Amino acid sequence: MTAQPVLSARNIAKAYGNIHALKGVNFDIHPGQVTTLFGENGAGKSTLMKILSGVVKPTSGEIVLDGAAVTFANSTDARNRGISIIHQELSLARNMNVRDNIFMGREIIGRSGVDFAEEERQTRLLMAELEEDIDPLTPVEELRLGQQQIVEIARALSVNSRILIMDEPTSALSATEVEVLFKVIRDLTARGVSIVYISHHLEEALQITHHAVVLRDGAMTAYAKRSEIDLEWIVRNMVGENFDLGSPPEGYAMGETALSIENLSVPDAAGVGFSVVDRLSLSVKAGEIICIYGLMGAGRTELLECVAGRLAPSGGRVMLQGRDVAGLTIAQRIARGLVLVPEDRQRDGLVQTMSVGQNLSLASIGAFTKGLFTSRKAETAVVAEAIRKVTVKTDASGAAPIGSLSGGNQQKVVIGKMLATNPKVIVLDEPSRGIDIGAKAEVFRLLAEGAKQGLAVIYSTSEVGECLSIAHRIIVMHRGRISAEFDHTVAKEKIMAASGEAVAH
Amino acid sequence: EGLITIIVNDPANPYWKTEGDVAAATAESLGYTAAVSAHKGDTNAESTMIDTAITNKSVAIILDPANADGSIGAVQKAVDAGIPVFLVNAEINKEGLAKAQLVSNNAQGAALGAQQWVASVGETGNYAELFGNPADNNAATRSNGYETVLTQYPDLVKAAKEVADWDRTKGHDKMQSILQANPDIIGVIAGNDEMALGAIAALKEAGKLEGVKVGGFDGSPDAVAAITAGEMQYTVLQPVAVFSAEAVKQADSFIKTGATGAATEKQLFDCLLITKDNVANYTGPFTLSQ
Amino acid sequence: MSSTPKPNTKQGFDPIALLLEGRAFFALIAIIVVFSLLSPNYLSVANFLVMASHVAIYGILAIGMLLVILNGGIDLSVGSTLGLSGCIAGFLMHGVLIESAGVILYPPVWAVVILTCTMGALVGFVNGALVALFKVPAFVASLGVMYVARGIALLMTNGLTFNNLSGKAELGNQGFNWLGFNRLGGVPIGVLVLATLAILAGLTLSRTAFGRWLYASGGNERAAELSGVPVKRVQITVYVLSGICAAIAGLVLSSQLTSAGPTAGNSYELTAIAAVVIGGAALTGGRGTIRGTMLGAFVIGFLSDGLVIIGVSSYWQTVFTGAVIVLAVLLNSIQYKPKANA
Amino acid sequence: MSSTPKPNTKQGFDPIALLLEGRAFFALIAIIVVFSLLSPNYLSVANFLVMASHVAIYGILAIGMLLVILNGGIDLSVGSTLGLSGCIAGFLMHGVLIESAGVILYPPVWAVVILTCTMGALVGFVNGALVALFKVPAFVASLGVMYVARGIALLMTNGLTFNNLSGKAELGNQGFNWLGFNRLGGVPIGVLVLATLAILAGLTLSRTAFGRWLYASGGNERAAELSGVPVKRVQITVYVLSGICAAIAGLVLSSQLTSAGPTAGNSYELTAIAAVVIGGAALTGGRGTIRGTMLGAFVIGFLSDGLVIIGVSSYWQTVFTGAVIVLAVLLNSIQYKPKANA
Ligand SMILES: Nc1ncnc2c1ncn2[C@@H]1O[C@H](COP(=O)(O)OP(=O)(O)OP(=O)(O)O)[C@@H](O)[C@H]1O
Ligand SMILES: Nc1ncnc2c1ncn2[C@@H]1O[C@H](COP(=O)(O)OP(=O)(O)OP(=O)(O)O)[C@@H](O)[C@H]1O
Ligand SMILES: O[C@@H]1[C@H](O)[C@H](O)CO[C@H]1O
Ligand SMILES: [Mg+2]
Ligand SMILES: [Mg+2]
Repeated sequence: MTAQPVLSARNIAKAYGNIHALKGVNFDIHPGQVTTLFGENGAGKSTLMKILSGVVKPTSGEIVLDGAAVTFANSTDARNRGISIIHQELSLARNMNVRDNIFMGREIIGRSGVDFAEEERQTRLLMAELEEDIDPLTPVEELRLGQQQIVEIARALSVNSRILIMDEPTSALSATEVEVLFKVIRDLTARGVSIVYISHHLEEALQITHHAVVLRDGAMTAYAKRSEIDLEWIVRNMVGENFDLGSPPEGYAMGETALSIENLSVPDAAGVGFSVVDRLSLSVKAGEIICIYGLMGAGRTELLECVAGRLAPSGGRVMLQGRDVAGLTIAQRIARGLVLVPEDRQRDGLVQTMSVGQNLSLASIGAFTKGLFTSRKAETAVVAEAIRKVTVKTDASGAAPIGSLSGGNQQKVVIGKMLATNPKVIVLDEPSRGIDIGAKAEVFRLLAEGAKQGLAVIYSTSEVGECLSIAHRIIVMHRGRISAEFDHTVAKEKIMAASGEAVAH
Repeated sequence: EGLITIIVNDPANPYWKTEGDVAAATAESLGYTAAVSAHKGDTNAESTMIDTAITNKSVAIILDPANADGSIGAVQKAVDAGIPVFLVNAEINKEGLAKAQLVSNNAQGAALGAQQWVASVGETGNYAELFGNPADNNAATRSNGYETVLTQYPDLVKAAKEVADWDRTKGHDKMQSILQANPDIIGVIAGNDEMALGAIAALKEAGKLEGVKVGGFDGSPDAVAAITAGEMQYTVLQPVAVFSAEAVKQADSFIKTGATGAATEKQLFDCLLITKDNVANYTGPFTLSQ
Repeated sequence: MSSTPKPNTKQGFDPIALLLEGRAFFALIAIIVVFSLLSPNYLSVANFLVMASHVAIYGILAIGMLLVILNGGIDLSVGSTLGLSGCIAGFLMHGVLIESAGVILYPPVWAVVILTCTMGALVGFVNGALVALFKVPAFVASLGVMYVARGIALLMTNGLTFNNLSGKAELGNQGFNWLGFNRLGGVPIGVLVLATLAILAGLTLSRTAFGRWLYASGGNERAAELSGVPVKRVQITVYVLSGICAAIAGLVLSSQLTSAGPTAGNSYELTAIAAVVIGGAALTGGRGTIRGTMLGAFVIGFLSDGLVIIGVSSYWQTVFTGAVIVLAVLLNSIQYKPKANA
Repeated sequence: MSSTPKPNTKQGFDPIALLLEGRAFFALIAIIVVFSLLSPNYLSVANFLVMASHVAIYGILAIGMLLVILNGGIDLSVGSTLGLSGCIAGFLMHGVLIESAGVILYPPVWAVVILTCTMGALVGFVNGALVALFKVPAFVASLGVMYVARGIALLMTNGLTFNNLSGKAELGNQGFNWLGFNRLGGVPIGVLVLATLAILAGLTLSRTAFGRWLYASGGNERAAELSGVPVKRVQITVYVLSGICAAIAGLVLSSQLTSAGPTAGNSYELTAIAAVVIGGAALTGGRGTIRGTMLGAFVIGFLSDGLVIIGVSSYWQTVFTGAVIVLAVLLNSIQYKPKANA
């Protein structure tokens, strides 16, 4: 137990421009054991792991391997020294097959070029070890998300490293798949491999880990051995004891039903055959705030995108103020007061080539178009109003490039853009993703204010702490269905239990 | 004395290259400055170059028109600007605009060539024709000239006629396809030397040059070399060096006296035949001393 | 804590950024100065107007191309469409034989213009439909259309050129040459057409909802769609507009030349793309202005005319064009580097 | 539970997928059948060999182009590089004057070939460096290089054509014509060169680590980089290889013609791209095979030669080429649609 750490971070700091992702972190990887890193989105977990695996260079600080300071030229360098990583975002070439992805960049060279037979044999062994029935020659694009994650894991295992970093390896895995992975992890540690594990599935992580480290806002806030801690300890250290994300707004009467979802089903995009959203029903009143909690893969994104008109349902209907919205385009739904703030703001929320102001006004151009032309004056007013309302930290003209804003402020721009259309129902997919705790509180304050004005709000989240903030009702989604419904007085543990694989049927 | 602007088609063909070189040399020997540019068959580029000539206050323009119809507007523009235009090598389909149109006597040359062709090839069998760029009147004139002579021999059958745009690569590729469709041809008559040389390359490659005789048109140095080597039967020399020089001289005369000194606008310059027998008289590019 | 306002200096005016922004402008000034020194005939209003009328053709194509490129696409078919539209105009000016009635119809010039533009729009629509509805990559779709349009022009004219587009008073179809030949207040009509289109396009881009949609869907199609932008409609429209621009360029060119040939405009798409790129637009979409594109077109036009005027061989022109393109985008990539990382 | 094996039929053979995969093949068969019916001269070994020797030029360019396209790039400069390399070869064959020594050096043919290919590699390197190191979009970088290379070819030849590339026994530089003229076992050397390059490229793509890297970095550059693939080196290499292919095509073409002109290869880049695209490669990178590209090249070549043989006008050839490109990619987009949504 007191053995020297195999790999340590010493005072590691990392800044991306103005964003300080890591602020002087010390972190040890214990030989032959599992060290789990806990922390909210944006806490800096992935950044730290990328530094330890040579993908990213730290702004300052030192990496110590086997007691000696090292610098990694790149990820291959780190890999050659026995460190490999499973990245949080899938990094597979979809155009290639499983075998080629596993051996990408370190092909086995035989007498006549790449030794495909050997690669295939090893791939089969890996798949057998992971108890997954995937043919090595299947193109990755034909695999579902969970299987793709298995391929990532297999790739990391195939390196036979001494140190294996797993950044959210189970986010799309089923319970059985997670079980198998844990068995593999135990085998590895028995063989002396050191593991770093990151997961938002806290209880699950507690099953496997020997050490717990909590990161918050780029700094290490707590460390303990498994035997000394419990779930509550983690949550407390992750979220902070007394940070208030608000409470459900009250003191006003809720209105009519603004949006009702009736028996809605959404097919799986890959066409694998199941419904990602499965005959789900839900309704929200004007002035009401609903939180949808669920783990990754629960189908929240599909549900919300279907409501907004991006995905077509395979059954059921969506009623906006009593009228079926079937067949309406996204634009028409926006015009009728139904708007979506998407999950991935870089990919779906912002136009990076435009200014803050142009992004804010994009969805409400009609409001400042007089006749054929837009009115500069009217637009400036719309933009200034939006900047004020969502308190974006930028100058009032909105002329700054959107990329110059911090993540939280960018998120506020996306929300402000949709609020500027004067919606009746706003649907937000993980609005707190990747923004810091202060910005989170502001986003929730905004939503609460909107509700007081009669706005119906639905937001999804993967963090329990955020359920118990402004939401009047908490819906837990699991496998495309509602697995539980609570009011805002429920305990965190109950929400988590309802979302987990263990109670699902 | 002033600037004479010379606009040729595309100096990548030695024929046009000589045209520009001779005109420029003549202009300079008469005391003018000369600027040569190339429109490469694009009437818009040609029009741009006419505008530039006007901007440069040229005293005369020597032009090888890009297109019998399409170049009329450009010539008109120069004329409107008060600059006399002298056309060389190709005609435009309008008279009274240019001060002179000096071209080879394509009909005479074609007849000359076709007669020599029959003499080389014989009077019986299938043959193929390579046709120049259809936008150039010379292409049709030569083709008609060939036709007039060759139809007098009822046993000569034109098995194929392909457009190869005066171009060697196209001549080569088209010839190869023609050979496939008509393996039995005994001769090729081409609208110019470049196409003929392309055809010869194709025939050589197919090992058929022995049995298939090729005739060209222009009298380019490459063709003359091919005649010397026994690969080409003959070529019809266009007196491009002569009429290019003559065009500049007429321009000079017009600038100084107000008259070109020639009786008519259209002036035809007779072509000469080059065969193995007189190839020694070929003393310079497109020049046959007699 | 991380919400502390950061010292954001990016708002201030950075002289280097300004220099890069204006590089097409400086290039143009440099070109004008150099050629004025080299030739006494370069620096004159008359020559500038003539050069501008040459720029008009590329410039009109470049306006349409800019719209397409802003949308993240590319339109290789504009040169062919230019040629085809000239031929259509020529065909119509020469009278349409109505078999059944046994009469030849001579549409008036305004009808010829409208029909030709409609044809241009149609070609553009084919591009747009292939790209937006059938998800064919823009490069390939417009490459195919480029060949087809050129082939049709050749087939309908049999390779020959339509001449005499001036029409006849007794047929009521005069006035075609006016476009290319006449001047208003001393300015060639072609230049006026270019200016009008540039102003219209500039207004559309900066002052209309459509313009905003165009920038948005070029910058991030998914985000634009979720913000209610009709991205498919915008995409089809830009190709239609590009086709119309090509048709207008074809009309101006054939009236400048008073003839229309099927091979006109060959490879002009490359010049148009070069103008757009030199003007600072990004081929990835979302970035670019009409002002920049016009500067780019003038840089190319004034450079190549200047080279002809001072008597530089056409070969050097080719080298210079390439060098200018590479240089411009090199500066471009320097310019966008910090933003891309941000 | 979700690990229950899904009824995944994709592994099994789907006739429609097969049809689409093989569409270039079926197009080729259709072309051969149609023309054989229309002309008695089409279907013969001799004709196939001649057509194949025409295909060789485009095909060699297309091999290089495929590598670039697999990497997600594009190389517009190959046509110019072809022209330039012909001129370099012609220049070398005619002897290099060594001023200081006062002698004319006649490099032997193998040296000419190597020097020409080196020049092609150099042009490719410029493209690759602009794209990989300076982040210039491939379209623009290679567009600029296309002009510059063409201009250089024109300048070095002064527009003229090098003739008589056969060399002389007494100068020790014979054999150049062999490339284009001779046959081995009845097969034109050009075709053998094509076949050799195709096999080499095919083996490289399918059997070497470099091939894997190329597909990987074309499919997901970030993932490839994270996996230790030297993505920049791969990117530069593909452009260098494309330049070498263009140089080889230039050598074959000029020895077929026994002459080398500076305007050779004009717009061949488009034909090469068309071949690659018809062969099923995606312009977005990562997808495509040598087999497909070769089929694409043969489709284009056999179609256009067939049209010549049955005597159809060259104008129809233009239309058909365009139509085939559009049709092929339409089928392509049908093929990839379900996957793109996944
Ligand atoms: N390439 C980058 N450029 C700029 N900022 C970055 C970059 N990568 C990460 N960040 C920022 O650094 C901070 C830490 O991010 P990181 O991905 O390490 O968080 P995390 O703890 O892994 O979160 P999650 O649980 O969501 O994966 C965030 O504010 C993020 O926005
Ligand atoms: N029942 C299921 N069986 C197998 N895979 C499933 C199932 N349900 C969901 N998935 C996988 O999860 C994906 C759905 O994830 P999605 O992103 O929609 O969920 P989410 O709740 O929005 O999660 P997050 O937003 O946190 O990623 C599907 O594409 C599929 O691959
Ligand atoms: O008369 C000339 C020559 O024949 C030349 O070879 C091609 O163009 C024609 O106009
Ligand atoms: Mg992370
Ligand atoms: Mg989601």
